[in-house]
Amino acid sequence: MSKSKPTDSSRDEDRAAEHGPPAVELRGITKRFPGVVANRDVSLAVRRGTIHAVVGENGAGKSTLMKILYGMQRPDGGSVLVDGTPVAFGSPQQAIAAGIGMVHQHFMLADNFTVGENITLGAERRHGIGARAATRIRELAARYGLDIEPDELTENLGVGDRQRVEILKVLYRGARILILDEPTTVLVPQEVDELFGNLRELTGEGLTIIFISHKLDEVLAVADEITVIRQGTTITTVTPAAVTARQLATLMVGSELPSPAAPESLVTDEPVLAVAGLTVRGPAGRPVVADVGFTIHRGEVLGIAGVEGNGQAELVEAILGLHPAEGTLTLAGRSLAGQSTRARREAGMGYIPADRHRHGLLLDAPLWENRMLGHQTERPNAARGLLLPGAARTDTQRILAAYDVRTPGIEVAAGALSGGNQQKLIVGRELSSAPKLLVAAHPTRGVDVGAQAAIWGQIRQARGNGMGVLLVSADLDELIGLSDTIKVIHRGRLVATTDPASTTPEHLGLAMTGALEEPS
Amino acid sequence: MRLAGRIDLVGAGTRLLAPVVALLFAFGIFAAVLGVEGTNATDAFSQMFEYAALPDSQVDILNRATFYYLAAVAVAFGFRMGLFNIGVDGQYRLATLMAAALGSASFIGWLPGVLRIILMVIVAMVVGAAWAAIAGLLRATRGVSEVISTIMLNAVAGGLVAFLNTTDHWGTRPEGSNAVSTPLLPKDSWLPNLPLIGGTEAGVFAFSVVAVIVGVGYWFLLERTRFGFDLRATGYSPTVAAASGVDAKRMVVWTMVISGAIAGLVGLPQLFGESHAFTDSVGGIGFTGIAIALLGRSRPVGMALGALLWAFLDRSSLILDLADIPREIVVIMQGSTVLAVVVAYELAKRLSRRMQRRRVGGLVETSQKEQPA
Amino acid sequence: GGNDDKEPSSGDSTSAKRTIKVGLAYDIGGRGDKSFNDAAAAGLDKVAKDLDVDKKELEAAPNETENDKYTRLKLLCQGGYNPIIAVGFAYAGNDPANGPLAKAAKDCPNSHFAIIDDSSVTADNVASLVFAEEQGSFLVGAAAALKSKTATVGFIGGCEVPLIKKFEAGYVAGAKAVNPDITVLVNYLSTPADKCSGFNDAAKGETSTGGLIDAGADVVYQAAGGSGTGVFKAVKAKGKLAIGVDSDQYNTVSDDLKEVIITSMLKRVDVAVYDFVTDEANGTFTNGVTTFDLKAEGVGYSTSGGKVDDIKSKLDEYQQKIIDGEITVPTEPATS
Amino acid sequence: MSTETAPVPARTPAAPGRPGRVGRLPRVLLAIAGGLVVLAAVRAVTGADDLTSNGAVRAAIQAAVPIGLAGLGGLFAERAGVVNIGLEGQLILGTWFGAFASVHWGPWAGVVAAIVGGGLGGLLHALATVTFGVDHIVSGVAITILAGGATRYLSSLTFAEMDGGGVNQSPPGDELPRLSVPGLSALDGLEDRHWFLVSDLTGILRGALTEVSALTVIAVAIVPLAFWLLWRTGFGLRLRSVGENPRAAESLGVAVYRFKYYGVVISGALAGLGGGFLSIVASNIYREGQTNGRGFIGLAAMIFGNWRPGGLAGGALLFGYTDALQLRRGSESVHALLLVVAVLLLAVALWQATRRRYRPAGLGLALAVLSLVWFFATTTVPVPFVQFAPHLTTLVVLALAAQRLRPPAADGVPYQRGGG
Ligand SMILES: Nc1ncnc2c1ncn2[C@@H]1O[C@H](COP(=O)(O)OP(=O)(O)OP(=O)(O)O)[C@@H](O)[C@H]1O
Ligand SMILES: Nc1ncnc2c1ncn2[C@@H]1O[C@H](COP(=O)(O)OP(=O)(O)OP(=O)(O)O)[C@@H](O)[C@H]1O
Ligand SMILES: [Mg+2]
Ligand SMILES: [Mg+2]
Repeated sequence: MSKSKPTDSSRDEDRAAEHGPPAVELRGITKRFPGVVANRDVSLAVRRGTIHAVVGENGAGKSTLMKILYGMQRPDGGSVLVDGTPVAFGSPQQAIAAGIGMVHQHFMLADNFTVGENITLGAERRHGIGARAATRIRELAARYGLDIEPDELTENLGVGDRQRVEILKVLYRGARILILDEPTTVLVPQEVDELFGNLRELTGEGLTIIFISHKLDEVLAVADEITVIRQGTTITTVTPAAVTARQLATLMVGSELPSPAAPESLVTDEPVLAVAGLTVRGPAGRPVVADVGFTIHRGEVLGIAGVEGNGQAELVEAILGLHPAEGTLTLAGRSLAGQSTRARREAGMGYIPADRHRHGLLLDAPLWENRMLGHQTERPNAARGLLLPGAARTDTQRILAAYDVRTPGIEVAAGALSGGNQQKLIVGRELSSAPKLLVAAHPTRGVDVGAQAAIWGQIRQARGNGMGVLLVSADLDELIGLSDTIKVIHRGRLVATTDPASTTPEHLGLAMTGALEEPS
Repeated sequence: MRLAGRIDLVGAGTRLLAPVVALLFAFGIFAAVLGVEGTNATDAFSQMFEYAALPDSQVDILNRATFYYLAAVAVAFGFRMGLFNIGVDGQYRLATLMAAALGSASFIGWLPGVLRIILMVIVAMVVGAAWAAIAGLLRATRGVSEVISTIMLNAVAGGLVAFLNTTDHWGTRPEGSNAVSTPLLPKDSWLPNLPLIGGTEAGVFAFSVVAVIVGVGYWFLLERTRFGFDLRATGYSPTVAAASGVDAKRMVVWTMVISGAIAGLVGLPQLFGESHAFTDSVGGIGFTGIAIALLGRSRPVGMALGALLWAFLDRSSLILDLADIPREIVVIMQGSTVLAVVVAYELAKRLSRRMQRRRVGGLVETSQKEQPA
Repeated sequence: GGNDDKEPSSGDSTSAKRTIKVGLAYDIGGRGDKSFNDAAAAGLDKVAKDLDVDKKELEAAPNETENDKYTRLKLLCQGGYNPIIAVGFAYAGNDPANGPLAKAAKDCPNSHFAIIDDSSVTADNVASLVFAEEQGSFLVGAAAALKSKTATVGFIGGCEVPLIKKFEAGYVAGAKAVNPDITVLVNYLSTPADKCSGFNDAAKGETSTGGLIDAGADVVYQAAGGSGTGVFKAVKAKGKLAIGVDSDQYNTVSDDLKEVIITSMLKRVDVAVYDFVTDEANGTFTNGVTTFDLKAEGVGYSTSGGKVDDIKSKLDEYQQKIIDGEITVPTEPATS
Repeated sequence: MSTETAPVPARTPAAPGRPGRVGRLPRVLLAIAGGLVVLAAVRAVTGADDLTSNGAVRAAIQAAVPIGLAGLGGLFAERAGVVNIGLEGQLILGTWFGAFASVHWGPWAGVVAAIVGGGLGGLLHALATVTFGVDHIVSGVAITILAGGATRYLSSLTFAEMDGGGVNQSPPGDELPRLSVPGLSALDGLEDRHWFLVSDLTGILRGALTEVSALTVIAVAIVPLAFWLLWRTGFGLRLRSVGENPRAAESLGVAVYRFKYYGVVISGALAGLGGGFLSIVASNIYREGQTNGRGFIGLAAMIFGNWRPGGLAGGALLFGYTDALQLRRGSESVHALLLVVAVLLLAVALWQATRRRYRPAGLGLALAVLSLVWFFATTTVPVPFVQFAPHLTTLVVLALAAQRLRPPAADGVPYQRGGG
């Protein structure tokens, strides 16, 4: 609360308090959503000045738990203690006042605001929103090595910088307890290391950090203690020294962690997709994808690795014809450059979009209409410009069964399904039309391990039938496990080609930051 | 199980209940406002009903509903893909003027009446479509919000109409009259009014048949054709539709064109069945169309009911004057009905969505493994 | 000259008080519009003083159809009202033979109808009450020219429609009759495009008048209904002169504006209504057109405030010439 | 209201400061000066002296005030993420309430009542859109219908019974004081000389600084005040944040619903004030139909001004100016304006051409030629055309500039607390 910087003596106090009550204690937290128990009797204690990791599969209830701690959700049962005192936050404001800060899984930044505005928002009382605030931000940034300029417009920042802004936001509020919800998903390994350096510095200052992830190697590298959550319940708390990644994984999923084992190659030399000189220009006319060329053959999975925001989204959209682009594009011998998205899809492109809500599903429309989506010109959905609702309904039932989509029926709105089931529906739909080329962007993002394995299997199977796949993923294990070839994209250019059989995530990471530039 | 899956009974129920509740609410406001003034609302309402039940009134209600319905469909066409064609007013005024001017022009005097009617209908649709297309093109190529552009185009269309409908141009003024209109159509291109309702000489506009056809066509186009699917998909989510292969810009232009073409019909029932010439006295149907499209949730049958309700209120309000009750009360009722209905629909939507989630969730929880996000 | 209560014809004076059911169908705005409708209402009120009147007044709504107008007339006739007065030319419709009034007159052959400002409907039971607005406007145009020091006068029309153009035509002719070189500046506040909003927007009237005065006009005549007060305000702010319309506006505007009004062009809708109803009461309904012109004292100019006393003789001279047919006043402006 | 994906670019080197921020003021001043010179030249050439007369300028400002206030209303709502197409309805409420209180308790009470009346309309819109999640346009349309009916009904209950009032108008109220900067009357003579630029400038100065209503002064002051409030205070930051990214705002403890309510109620209040200006200052009576679509024009002015107070004030002035010209000496001045438009369009075309944007350049050129032809082929512009000149201007300007505009990111998007 005080405007002065923490003095040395206050830091000493923090250290002295290490053996006092835990900085945060959650006792028997229960939280229900309609139809789902997100948290079930969860208990957790975090010691001051440590990094405490919380791991669990997708949907295990990690984010919900943290939102409860941060006052964004109210628990249905249980209690929260901060520094040994019971609290009941009704809003983030109260949590912030109690010295808790949260960096969310998805960036919570207004693009059209300056960095300074994003940071001071909601904390205007501290130092106003003007010059004093800017000075304070610069001080904080310098002190924790978070290189950021408050006058910069946020939309011009890359993901790493955005992450730093998020952390600064929390520090600016004088938080002593930081919650980081999956802060590393969008970072390359080098940036992750940088972040971990920052985090250690913060704990050195006496701050407490709760770190959420399901990437076990990261957790083992940085955490002082690890709590495992499964299906909404705490399983155990361990120290990194006492477990291996495999053991941790077993705890997390309750069984062995499936990994996308490298399959034998089924690549033919019959090209499906040939792209050359593909250039996409951003709003300012600057190329965001520059002179990209590659060929995908029947039965081949081409993986694209890259830090988010390096042009892979635009590349995918250009291939689908959603973004105007220069260059040539040939699908199974047919030139599609300049053709509409519809023409491309009719020519045999399937598409699993990165953002299923923005590009994949009509959330308010029933499942059977979603089954038509993207294929509304072909059987069984339509013929001669007229829809065939009956046939589409029947086929939807088939997909639900074949792809294990869990739903009470085909008339429910797609938005009512869980993320994983939504994704399965999309995969089923796209594979049902037997595409020549599947463009899959983050096909298992936000999907639990079971569904993830199923999706991998389905993609592999379709590839076995001669489908070519362009795979864009941030999950390096997925890339390495599925791809026949991996190309690395950096600042819109393909800068490296690697063989998944011989590469490691670390090596890929280096390439993704541009450290290994080589002519492609 | 399968039936329950096909028809979302709960959802349909709430959606049907919503307008009823909203109407009751609006009637409550009606009663309250009248109460302030010291009038008995049920009394006023029964007078309105009695009057509306007269054969003359029934015919008039059907006739009004005809052009209200056409306007509503024109608006709804845009609504279904998230476009707000606020320009129906300008579109139909310009279209009706052009059609009327052409129909009464001497150079096509040789045409048989039926052909002239067909020609006029086509011209009206083309003019309406062309005027709406301006907004569509501006939106598609220049990113100009159609809400603003259609409002501006209404003013421009009004100006053009005022300019053209003068005795210096296409207008005429009967001897001794102060009203300017286009010349009367030749008698052979007047449409006879249908004697559907007994007890009165007045007949229902023959053009109401066209309104019915438009309604059926609207349903078919939207629900049974690929184009309709593309359109609705764009309405649900433009980004999703684009990814599914819908060319959003072309959709915008086409939707505006079709919406404008339907809007072009709005003035014709009266032109063919009542006034037989273009007069600028009737305006504002476009705005009423918006209200009715909202009342009917852009569904063909819903809008028909909405149009009838609106026409009923309009017509029956005439009797209020005779009973010394301020007629403005009906406008208040119309406004609050619209607001109440849209709120009720929204609440119903939320309710049924929540119930669906719960059903999905229940299914997931009872299954062996909890289904994570 | 003015126009005072007319004496009922002597023969009937004994049976003066008999009940007559009068129905009035107003144009948009209705009673209380401070303009055209109010003038009709005033006539009715005056009748009610002399006779035992049972009256019913209904008013038009914006955006209503011709059928609504027909319905209104018919409601009155079904309610037993006779005579029925349709206030405003809109009741004739664009097809006089099949318009609202014609249809109602046909449906109610035993009722007597009157319509104001229209002479296009011909039926045995319809009387058309029309005014020679151009004649009255001629006189105030002459007055404006006589009062102008800048040889520039102005006209503000509420809406660019034939009826208002009639006012303009007479006004211009009158001004030119006095001074052939005079400049008459003309502004219209609106067109049918925006529902003739210029009759309802005093701010527009004020702005527009300011423009005319800045361009040199020192006398401004307004035929702009509710926007007239804006005209008077602008004229007052610049110390110029104004001419009112329809009623003697010297008597209706607020006190601070009285000083600018030199005269008003009188259009005695009240007299027309009064005469029509009293005639009806006397059983002397005459169908066909009755023109209320200078001769019939249906139009004229007012003298309240005494600002035209000095030129009254000249104006009366013009008046006589028009009555005698020496001057024919145009009903449409020379150029479009 | 189109939504384009803005890809997150890869980490770029920090640019020094924000481009476009510095250098905006000089550019704006330069553009104003250039416009003035063109106007003065056209006036000198055509002899349409009303183009820069003090009367025209005064009328322009007076016409701009209600539009600008409506626009500011739109700004507050849309900055908070709510599209307020009900501005027209709130304007209507403002005219009625303003006149009612003005007649009963004097003009200043009228001003307060107008604000309250409009604010109530805003509150209703907020209730529908924020609490009930109704589509913003839908609610706005409904409110406009409702406001028309309600005021008519209220008039029939109140004004109709009053001396000098009627069912569609109020009795006149007292006027607000008018203020002048002393000493400017000395310039009178200069303006009448019709000297190039000198007379034009004096005309503008006199028009802007003499006989200005107190409410005009207040309205003009609200423009910088709005900027200060929105961009220089914590309140403004919060309000804008709920229009840009409500979820982020919520996560930082901003009461999203409450700030949306603030934005929409302020929006209604400002529109109400604009209505009050119409029925208290522009004319001192209420008259049905008085607003005549100014709410929509205000919305257009706001878009025109790129969702910024300064820009929207400029847009409102442009509308006010064309409106004033057309009302004062319409056919003549608007005819002269054709020449101004031609010159400006030509400039736009040239500028676009140098930037190799040939399509807009061609469009600009074509329109310029069209205006020129029209100018030389006629001597006056027909009244109906004159009257839609402001609307046509809006359309053309939007067609040329819409793609450079940037609405708040979450503008018009219904927001539900806690996601979903
Ligand atoms: N607002 C909500 N309403 C309903 N259900 C919700 C809501 N938020 C989360 N859930 C459900 O609660 C469960 C836990 O979700 P949560 O987001 O906490 O998981 P997580 O562990 O953070 O997963 P991830 O690794 O994907 O981030 C999921 O089943 C999810 O569907
Ligand atoms: N308000 C809500 N009501 C009901 N269910 C919700 C709500 N919000 C989210 N959910 C459910 O919670 C789950 C997780 O939500 P979330 O927003 O994390 O989606 P997601 O698709 O898992 O995305 P990601 O994993 O990228 O966060 C989804 O299955 C969604 O259906
Ligand atoms: Mg999470
Ligand atoms: Mg999730």
